[in-house]
Amino acid sequence: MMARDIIAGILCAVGTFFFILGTTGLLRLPDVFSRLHPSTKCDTLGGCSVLIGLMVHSGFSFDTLKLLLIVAFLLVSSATCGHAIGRSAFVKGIPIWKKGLEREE
Amino acid sequence: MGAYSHFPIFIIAIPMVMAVLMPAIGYKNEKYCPKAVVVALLSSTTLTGLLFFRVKPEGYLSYHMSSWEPPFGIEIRIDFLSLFILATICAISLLVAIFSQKYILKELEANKIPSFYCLFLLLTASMLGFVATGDIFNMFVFMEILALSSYALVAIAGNREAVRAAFKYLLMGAPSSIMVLLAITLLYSVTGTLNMADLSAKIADSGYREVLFASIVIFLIGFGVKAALFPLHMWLPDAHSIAPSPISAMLSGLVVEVGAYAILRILFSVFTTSSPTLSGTSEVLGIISAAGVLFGGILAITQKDFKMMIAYSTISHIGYILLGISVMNDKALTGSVFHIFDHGMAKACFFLCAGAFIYKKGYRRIEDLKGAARQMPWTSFAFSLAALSVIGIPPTAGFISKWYLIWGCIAGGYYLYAVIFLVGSVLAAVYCLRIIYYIFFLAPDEEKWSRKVDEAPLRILIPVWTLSLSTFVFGVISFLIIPSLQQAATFLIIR
Amino acid sequence: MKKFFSLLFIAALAILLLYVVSNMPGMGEEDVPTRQNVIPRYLENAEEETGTENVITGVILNYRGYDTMGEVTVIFTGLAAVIAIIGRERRGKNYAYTDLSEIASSVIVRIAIIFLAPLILLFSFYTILHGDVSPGGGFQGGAIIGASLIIFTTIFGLWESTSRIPQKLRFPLEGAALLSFFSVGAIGIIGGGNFLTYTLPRLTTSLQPAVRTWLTLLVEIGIGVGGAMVFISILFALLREEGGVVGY
Amino acid sequence: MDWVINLVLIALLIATAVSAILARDLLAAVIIFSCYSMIMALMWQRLQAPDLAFTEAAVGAGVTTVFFVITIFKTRRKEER
Repeated sequence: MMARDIIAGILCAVGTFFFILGTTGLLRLPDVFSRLHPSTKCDTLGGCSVLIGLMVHSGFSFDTLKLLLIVAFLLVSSATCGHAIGRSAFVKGIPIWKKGLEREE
Repeated sequence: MGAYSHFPIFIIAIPMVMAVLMPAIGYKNEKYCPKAVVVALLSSTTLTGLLFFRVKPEGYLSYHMSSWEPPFGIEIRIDFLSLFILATICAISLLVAIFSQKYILKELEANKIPSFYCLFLLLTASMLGFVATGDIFNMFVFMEILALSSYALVAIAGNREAVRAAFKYLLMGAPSSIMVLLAITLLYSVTGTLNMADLSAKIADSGYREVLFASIVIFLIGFGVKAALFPLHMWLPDAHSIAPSPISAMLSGLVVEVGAYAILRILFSVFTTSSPTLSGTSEVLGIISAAGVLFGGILAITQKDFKMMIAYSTISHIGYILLGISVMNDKALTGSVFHIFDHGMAKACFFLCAGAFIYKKGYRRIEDLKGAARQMPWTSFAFSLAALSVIGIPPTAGFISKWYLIWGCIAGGYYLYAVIFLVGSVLAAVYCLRIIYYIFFLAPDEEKWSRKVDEAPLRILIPVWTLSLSTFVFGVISFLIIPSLQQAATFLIIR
Repeated sequence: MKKFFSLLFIAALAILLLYVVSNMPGMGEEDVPTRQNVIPRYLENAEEETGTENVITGVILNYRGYDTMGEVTVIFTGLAAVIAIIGRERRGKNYAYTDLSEIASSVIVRIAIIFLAPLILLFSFYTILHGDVSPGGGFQGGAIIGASLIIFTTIFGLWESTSRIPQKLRFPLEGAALLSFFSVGAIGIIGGGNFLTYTLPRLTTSLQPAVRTWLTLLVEIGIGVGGAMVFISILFALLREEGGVVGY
Repeated sequence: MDWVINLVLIALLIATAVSAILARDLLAAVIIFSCYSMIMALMWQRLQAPDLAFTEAAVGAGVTTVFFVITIFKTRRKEER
């Protein structure tokens, strides 16, 4: 019982940590492409960790299956969204940041 | 019994079903649309007329939706006053539908006609549902349909001004809907019920005075916008003058009145007259609507646009109705309800006359109407007959309602209000007689109006004449209606 | 001046509401008025009287079904308003449409949508059909169907969607919600009750629960399909554009 | 603990509402408004109204946002001063 709670807690903490990282990156990085980089990846990873933590916490039940489905959807949709945003930004010709250029606000 | 007991829902459901079917009916040929509308409204009107045999002035007809008894389910509750207004709505919208059959081809493209009639039927059905219902949340739901369809109908021409006017209407109307919802929430939070009859019983012994007070203030603001109560009327002139004429007739003749009717219901059915929360609010309502009478009348005199003038006159007359409600005795209430009826007819007739002029010539400015009577005598005569009712000259219906309103004011001790009614009538006389003077007595411009009679088609003239004649006829036979109305009003007040 | 008055009005309203809130019955307490009148009956008897495990669905569709009919009409009126003002989409060379998807050519997105859209649809059907047992129901499911069709349209373009769901099909389906209410209402009247009665008095007692379930289901499906079609028709009408494509 | 979460949600709700009104870029306002709907859905869930939360998430955050975005595409993005 205790071990399960501890594992779940650790996973959730890891997930939250990645969320914080992703958000910091979103705020601090200079252009669209580099901002996409932390936001999609960290959110996917953080979300998955939190959900897996919850799966561990809930034990083996119907809820676990639902959480598993959410993980699957998160993996697909988050990656696709990142791709779509990046691609459309590229197609639109939004400039890519290089060293020395001002940060766009 | 049998089918008779289901009439209340049929009255509302028939126009609604027809509205849903309207795109399909108009898919092959738009010509079928107006005929279907007329059939639906005719059947609603007939059923409403038949209900007069069932509803006694002191009683009411209750129809339980889904067979649940009232506080748990929704109740349709038709008493004599609401039946009277239901009949007004049915009759006027039927006439407007007949009018628009020919007219609307002039103002709208062919592919918009099915949606026009769909919205028209939804507007009518929602007004019927709004008036008939005995459940306060249900009232809100129907008010939303009413509001949405009237925004769309104002904007339906699709040009810049129309969309602008509709947007103004929307900006005023949406917050007012929210306010009504908020007020309903407040009432629900202190009573735990939504049925009006149940509410009034629960309010009587409720300890939450502050909440009740706030809810009635918010109700008055919310429905005040819908009824174009004086400081909240800003949307009305634009919306009513820019909409297509049949819609102006509906908005000015019915929709605004239905807002006033809602205030009546809130004050008399939900908060009963004996309720201490009401004491201050009705005085404030009286002062505001008295200001509205004068303001609307004065601005109507200064207008250059014909339809704009009629719209301002509506503000003035809404002031009459609400002033009569705020006096809170049976005479004034009878006058108010009868004024809803005769003002609805007269105002619809005004706008339809304006529509007939627009149909024939496209003129909207008052100056352009100089000498119109030479070419369109029938329309002009109909207009002047309705104008007599708006001014309140005996024996028209307008006189009867004003008579009762003034009587009620004097009986209640509000002598100032009686004076304001008289001043309002003088103002009405000024703005109506000005138009009549222009139409009949000024020589026409040769290139604008021919001297030969060239009238609008019969489908336009028949509704116009029916409306203007009935303002006269119902004035003459008012002794048949008024006693029952007064009984119903007394019943509503004493309860 | 105008700004001053509107601020004054809003401030007055805010003060009034704050004053009211301090005097309102407390939230969630035992003896508040909202817990005394209609709510106890709903909570205790809904399952038995309406045949739906989810009390919300019982209240929405059965006790206050007429209100829901009104809500459905509001949605339908919204569609009618949009169609009246901007018109339906039309096919033809002269009609362009606003293309939202410059990324439409991306294979990854297409594959992902092809994978996801059916699952979303499946979920929405589950939501509609399971409304009487679990949270959800016609409105929610309809909104989700609408959302999945919107995703499909943004990726594959307007013509692809309109050829899947042509106008002729949408005409009856847009009104499906209201029509299902009316048909259930008519069945209620024929069955000896009032409008929208689900438990028909004319039937034998043993048949009543089954008929009630089927009628509830009919209304749920009607609301779902009608809502979805209204959303998708509004989307198509919005995307339609006479003349060239206007971007920002 | 409950009241902390409620307080945070209400604060976020007010913050998003105000910033959606103040945003000059209409697209940004729409996105913020969609966030507002999502927070509202969370609040409904906390008030034990899952049906409502469901509707709010699907309609408020999903469908209406798309409609708003299309409308902005077809008109102008910046608010006129």
